[in-house]
Amino acid sequence: QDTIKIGMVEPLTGSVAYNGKSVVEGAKLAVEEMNAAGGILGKKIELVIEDGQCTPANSVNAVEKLVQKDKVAALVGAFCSSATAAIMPVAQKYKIPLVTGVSSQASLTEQGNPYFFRAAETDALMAKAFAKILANDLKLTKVAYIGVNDDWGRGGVEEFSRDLSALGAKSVLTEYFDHGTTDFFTLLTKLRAAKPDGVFVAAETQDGSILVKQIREMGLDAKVFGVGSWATADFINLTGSAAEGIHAAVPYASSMDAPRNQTFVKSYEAKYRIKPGKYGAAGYNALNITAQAIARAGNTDAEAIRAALYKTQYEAPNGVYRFTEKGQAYGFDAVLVRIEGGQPKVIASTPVDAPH
Amino acid sequence: MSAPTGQSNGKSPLLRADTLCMNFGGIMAVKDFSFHIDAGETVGLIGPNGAGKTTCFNMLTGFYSPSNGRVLFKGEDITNRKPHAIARLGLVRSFQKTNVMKRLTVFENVLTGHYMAGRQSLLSTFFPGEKVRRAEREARESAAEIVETMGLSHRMNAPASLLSCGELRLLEVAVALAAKPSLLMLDEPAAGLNSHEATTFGAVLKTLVGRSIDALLIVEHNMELVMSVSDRIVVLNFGRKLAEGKPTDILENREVAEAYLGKAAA
Amino acid sequence: MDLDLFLQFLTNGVVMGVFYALSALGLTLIFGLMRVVNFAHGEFYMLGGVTGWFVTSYLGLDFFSGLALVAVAMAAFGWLVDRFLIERVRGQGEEPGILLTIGLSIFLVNATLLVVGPAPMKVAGAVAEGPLFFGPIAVTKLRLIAVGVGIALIAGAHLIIRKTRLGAAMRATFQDPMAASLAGIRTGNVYAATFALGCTLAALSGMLLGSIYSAQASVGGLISLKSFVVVILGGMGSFAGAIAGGLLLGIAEAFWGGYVATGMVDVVGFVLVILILLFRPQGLFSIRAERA
Amino acid sequence: MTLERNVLLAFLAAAALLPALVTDQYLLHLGVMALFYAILATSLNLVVGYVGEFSLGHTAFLGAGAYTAALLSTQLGLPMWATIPLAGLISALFGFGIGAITLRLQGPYFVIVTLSFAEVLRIVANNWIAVTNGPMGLAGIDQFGITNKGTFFYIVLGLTAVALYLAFRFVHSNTGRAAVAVRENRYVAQSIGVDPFGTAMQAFVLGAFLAGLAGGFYAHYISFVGPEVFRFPFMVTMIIMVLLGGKGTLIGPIAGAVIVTLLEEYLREMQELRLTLFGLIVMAVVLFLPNGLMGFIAQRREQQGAKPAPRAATKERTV
Amino acid sequence: MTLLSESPAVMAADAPTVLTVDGLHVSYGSTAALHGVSLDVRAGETVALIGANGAGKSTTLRAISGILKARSGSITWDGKPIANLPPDRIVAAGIAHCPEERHVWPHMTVEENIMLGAYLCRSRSEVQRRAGMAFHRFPRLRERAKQLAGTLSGGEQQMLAIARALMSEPRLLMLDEPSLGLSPKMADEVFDVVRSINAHGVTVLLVEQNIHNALSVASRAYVVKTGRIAASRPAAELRDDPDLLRAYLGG
Ligand SMILES: Nc1ncnc2c1ncn2[C@@H]1O[C@H](COP(=O)(O)OP(=O)(O)OP(=O)(O)O)[C@@H](O)[C@H]1O
Ligand SMILES: Nc1ncnc2c1ncn2[C@@H]1O[C@H](COP(=O)(O)OP(=O)(O)OP(=O)(O)O)[C@@H](O)[C@H]1O
Ligand SMILES: CC(C)C[C@H](N)C(=O)O
Ligand SMILES: [Mg+2]
Ligand SMILES: [Mg+2]
Repeated sequence: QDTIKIGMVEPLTGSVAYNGKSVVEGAKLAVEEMNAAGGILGKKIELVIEDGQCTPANSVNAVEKLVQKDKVAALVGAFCSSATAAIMPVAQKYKIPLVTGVSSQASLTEQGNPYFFRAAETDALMAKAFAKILANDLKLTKVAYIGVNDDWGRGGVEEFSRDLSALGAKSVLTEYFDHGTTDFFTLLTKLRAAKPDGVFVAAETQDGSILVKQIREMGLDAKVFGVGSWATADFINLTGSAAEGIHAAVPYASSMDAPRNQTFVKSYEAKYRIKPGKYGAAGYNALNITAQAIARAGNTDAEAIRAALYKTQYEAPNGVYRFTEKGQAYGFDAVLVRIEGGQPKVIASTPVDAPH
Repeated sequence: MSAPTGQSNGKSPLLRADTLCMNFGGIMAVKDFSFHIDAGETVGLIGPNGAGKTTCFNMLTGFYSPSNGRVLFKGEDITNRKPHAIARLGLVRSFQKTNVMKRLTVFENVLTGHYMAGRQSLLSTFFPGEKVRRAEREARESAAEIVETMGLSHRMNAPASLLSCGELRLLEVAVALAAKPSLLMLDEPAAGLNSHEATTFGAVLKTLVGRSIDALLIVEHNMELVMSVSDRIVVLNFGRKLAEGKPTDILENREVAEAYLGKAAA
Repeated sequence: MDLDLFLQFLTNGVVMGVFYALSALGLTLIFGLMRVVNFAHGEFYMLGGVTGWFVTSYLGLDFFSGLALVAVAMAAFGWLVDRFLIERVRGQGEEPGILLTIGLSIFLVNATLLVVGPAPMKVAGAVAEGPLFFGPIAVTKLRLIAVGVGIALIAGAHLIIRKTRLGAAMRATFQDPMAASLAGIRTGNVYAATFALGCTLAALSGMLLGSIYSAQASVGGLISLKSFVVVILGGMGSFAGAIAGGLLLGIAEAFWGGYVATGMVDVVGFVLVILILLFRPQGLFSIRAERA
Repeated sequence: MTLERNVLLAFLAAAALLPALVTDQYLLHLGVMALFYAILATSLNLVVGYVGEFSLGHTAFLGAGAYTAALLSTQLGLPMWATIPLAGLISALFGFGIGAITLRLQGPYFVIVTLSFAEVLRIVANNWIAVTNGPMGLAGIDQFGITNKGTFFYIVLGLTAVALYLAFRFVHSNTGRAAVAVRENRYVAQSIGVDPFGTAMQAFVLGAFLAGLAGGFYAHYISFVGPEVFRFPFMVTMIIMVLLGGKGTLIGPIAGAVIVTLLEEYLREMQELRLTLFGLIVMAVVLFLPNGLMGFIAQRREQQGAKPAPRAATKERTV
Repeated sequence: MTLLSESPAVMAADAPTVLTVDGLHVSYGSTAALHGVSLDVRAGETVALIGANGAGKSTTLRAISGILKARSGSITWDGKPIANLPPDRIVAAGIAHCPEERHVWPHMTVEENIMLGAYLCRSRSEVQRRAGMAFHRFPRLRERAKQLAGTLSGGEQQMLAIARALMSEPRLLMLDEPSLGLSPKMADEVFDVVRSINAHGVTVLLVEQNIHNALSVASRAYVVKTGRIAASRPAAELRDDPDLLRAYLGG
């Protein structure tokens, strides 16, 4: 074997393909950079990407193929927590390290799967990092919570409402909507009646941009903040003027001012003619973490890679990643951005602490 | 043998319909129509187009529920019963517009007709015992025999979709016979047969009553056929009974001639 | 106060109802009348949005010229699909058509993904965005225009079917193609024209609604699902029924979402379908002309 | 009939040899998935091919079975030999309930109402968090330490054998013939004493039972169950398998399941073009084999002078 | 007899041939139904096709009206080849075909069915005139003008199918078993209608199982046997010779 193969399972078709594609772009960039620098263990890295469509069965199929046919040394993926939950036992059975850069459901790292690593924030970590800043800076007293009806959206709403309530911001409305919903007027009518001064939204670009736009179309002027890949050109373009002044808590924004980030943004933009967003960075980071662990392990033996992963000290565009013994990443920075003049402006930055 | 009027003598008739009415959004297709059929009889039901004959068939066999009136079969009130429940009592019909299972072969059509004889429990569907197998064998033998009787043996394994109109009419009768009815009701079975074929068909029909079936009710516009097979004829006009009697009497009835027979009788 | 809320819900419901009716319009023709269970309906809608995005942002056309161009292009597309695909399985029962349109929809989504990528796309609107108030009721200009165009399209399609020779030829052809051709109707053209019209209407609604929401390669599935519900609610083949079905669905969802829970609004349509067909097995507005 | 039985037996026998011949776990995994889909396709075929109505809601039974097994396993800790049959039974109950409403309907109405039931169940599974854990799904379903695909393969092969036996018996019974009669011509069926509703119900419940078994197996094999088991993509896969293989035959759906499973996997070679090509292939199949693989084979046999195959019946009107 | 000898059908004996079918082969899928049918019809004539069940009579009509493709052979109408033209062109050329099994449009009203029969006629008033005529010929249909055709009785549907075929005011009318399902009286009336339009110069090609009726309106008859023409005889000859007829139809 003259390459080291890393397998990647992401949704490339279906309704989350948009985000999955960003992860893949980030990952490809990482591999390109590493290979340009000579690869690892003297070999080139080969990224084998499979479409898992964010469904458990398809993701399992993809992993079986990657492990058995391509004989990958490590796995990265899958995007949706449900798909990741389904491939975790497969990774464990074949003893292949699995790193996710996205899946945020808290319980994943609680299953005691020694081969699983999460190089991503969880909702709880984000909430803990920003609740205070939000409550104080935006002077929130009455908050409405809207989340996409999946594990991630529910998690975001629950964690933020718990932490904000503890800080004295009353929660006046909690609603979930299904991914793919296009019309929020009815939901927003209820929201208007609840008279909040802040609206928390957990939604990705596709749902979130429409939702934020319609908040303004309903003539609401409550402060909008939330989680999701909002600090991107796509989101701002789709949302239009309604994006002005909204806040997003993200683990990554292209406008973070660390020098490492500036080089990352530059090469990303050169390659894809667009600035990286949360998911582009997630793919980039997950791949670097995995490849560096293999390099440190000195061979492609699973146990060695696993041991090396625990010793991760990866210098990402957004801070430094380390793992707890449950495989949860911490130490990297997360930022709060405000959209101003069509640009995401970082207004607060804080390293994510290890959970207790 | 049977009285010419609606009254049967002594024992109760096989089928009795009392004051049947059928109303389609204001149009009375059948009105206060009463008649009966005794065992051993062949009754012809005739009348102008749209007189209500097919509607009558549909009410007797549960495909329509009458707006008024009731139907007794073997002494049981079957008004408003489901079609299949009525069929299970032994009243089986054919349709005016040819209705067969086009994609099955002639043999399969007739074999399927034996459904009632082979009804089985769920358990014996999945774990068939000797009894089920015997029933199956018997059904197959009987099916072949019926195909033979109707003169379709040369088409035994041809899909029904390949049959010509006339053969389809015969097949329909064969399927109905396979259900072993006691009263068979045929709606224009000879439509589409030419004069010679109709004659042959009439001869077959005559052999059935008393042997395979107890009684026959036939709707037909082919006068030669009806006159030759029927013991008694009932004439419907505008949904009401216009006349009833022996074939010869009907032929001579002036009202019937005017409403139905036209020049043929004149 | 409560009345304000009620009025806003009602307005939302009516607007959504028109949108539902509009996006189901194409399916009313192809599925309701032509009886092709068209699984690619949502993809036709999606193509409308995507081509709408293309003509407004790449060719720089204004909204209405763009709409016209999309209409022409999608009519041609629909005509070709009928002539080269649907035509071949006509008269073979509904299953080949189901499989064919499933294949077509898989192809269209993924080919679109390849060409324009998975990102949501912005279709330039007919007018500037921004709220519009009627007393306590908020709508937007864009929505009002869309409702207006929607009603015009619905009325136009209705007139074509009810009042023109083409309409009569359509009904005759779908009820008995052999008899229709014996009356001198060119059934091949009628099928293709209906399919093209259905495809165009789907695409127009896709572009119109894409300018309010956004266009994306993956929206088709959801649109198909809702549109099937709308067509069935009203009753197959009943044009007015499908419109009523759309309004019913929109309003029911608005009130359910407003007074019960937004989380499960999608359940409303399906529960309505189940309940209505439980009591009226032929849908709300259709009648039977079949007898034993 | 005997030919059909022999082909099916030969298929099962050949499948039984697979784990002995192949050790590649990936191939065995594909084998497991193919058999899993074969059960599903067989069960859907009972409805589509023998009731003659097109169900788009068959995932209701797959999902009901999967959730049943998942809950019984995670909540009560029942072993697999208990959860899978129970999954079948609970699904059969769902089949009975849903059939009671949907089987009154025909044609497009049946199509959409069955779909509605599956969607309602999905939405319930997505929101009834206390029981189903909502969108988070039920993870970590017990696999009883089975790490060898071969073992799973034999389990699913056993289930396939059961499914084929039951389907075969049903199809070739008097009741099965009655179901065909209802499919071919409702009026004739009724007039020879067939209760269309009751007969369709038997096929429907049997289909639900088999789909439930498949769902129960799925829960343990994938070890994760979420609301997506009710989703439309599963349905699409099943439909393609049944129609591509040829509905109304027992061999067709099995062939369809094997072909589609392998095709989807081997198209991975085509990278981004994968599903685009898949769509094109599906269309091509319809255009060139409109009656599926089995229809095509029957046609060839007819041309070679064997027993003539039934031609595609044109839609009939009964007046 | 005198009445008949004066009918245009007989006078047409030396009129020009308008329809020629020559060596027509037709098959359904892989099964052949016609093996070289040849016949001709002169202007103003009434010609009957008779024969046993499944002989190929309906198939012949279907091929002429363009519903079925001819595998080989020619069909000439007015001196122009029309084989394999689409049905709409053939209707436009003046040939109407009232098919077997009625084929009315079930979800349209009786009136709509009738109006659509004149689909190719663009003049509204002309369509009205023809519809008036149809209702005049079949008063039963006028009574049921607003009823959905699918709910009519069998005989009523048959009348509707005939009335609809007449709406295109063809020069050649092809009727496939027009008396099927009609009461004897109604059948007589239909044949009177056939005679009267024939008297107005319309050529008629008739398939009919009721041999007596068929031979009473036709001047000539072709006997079709297993996809071939077995004989061509003047109608009177067949009518007067039951044995000959039985020989043709018996098998
Ligand atoms: N569903 C319906 N709606 C309205 N009218 C109907 C319906 N069904 C039947 N009719 C009318 O009822 C009358 C009786 O019809 P039916 O079919 O019983 O006549 P029939 O005696 O069988 O005539 P034929 O000899 O022509 O078959 C007809 O005039 C028909 O138009
Ligand atoms: N749709 C069809 N598919 C296959 N074969 C057919 C079809 N229609 C007719 N045939 C076959 O073609 C042959 C000629 O049929 P055709 O209908 O022309 O006979 P016909 O003389 O009109 O008989 P009938 O008096 O029964 O109407 C028959 O053998 C018949 O089996
Ligand atoms: C946006 C989501 C669909 C992905 C999410 N982070 C998850 O864990 O599932
Ligand atoms: Mg009748
Ligand atoms: Mg014929």
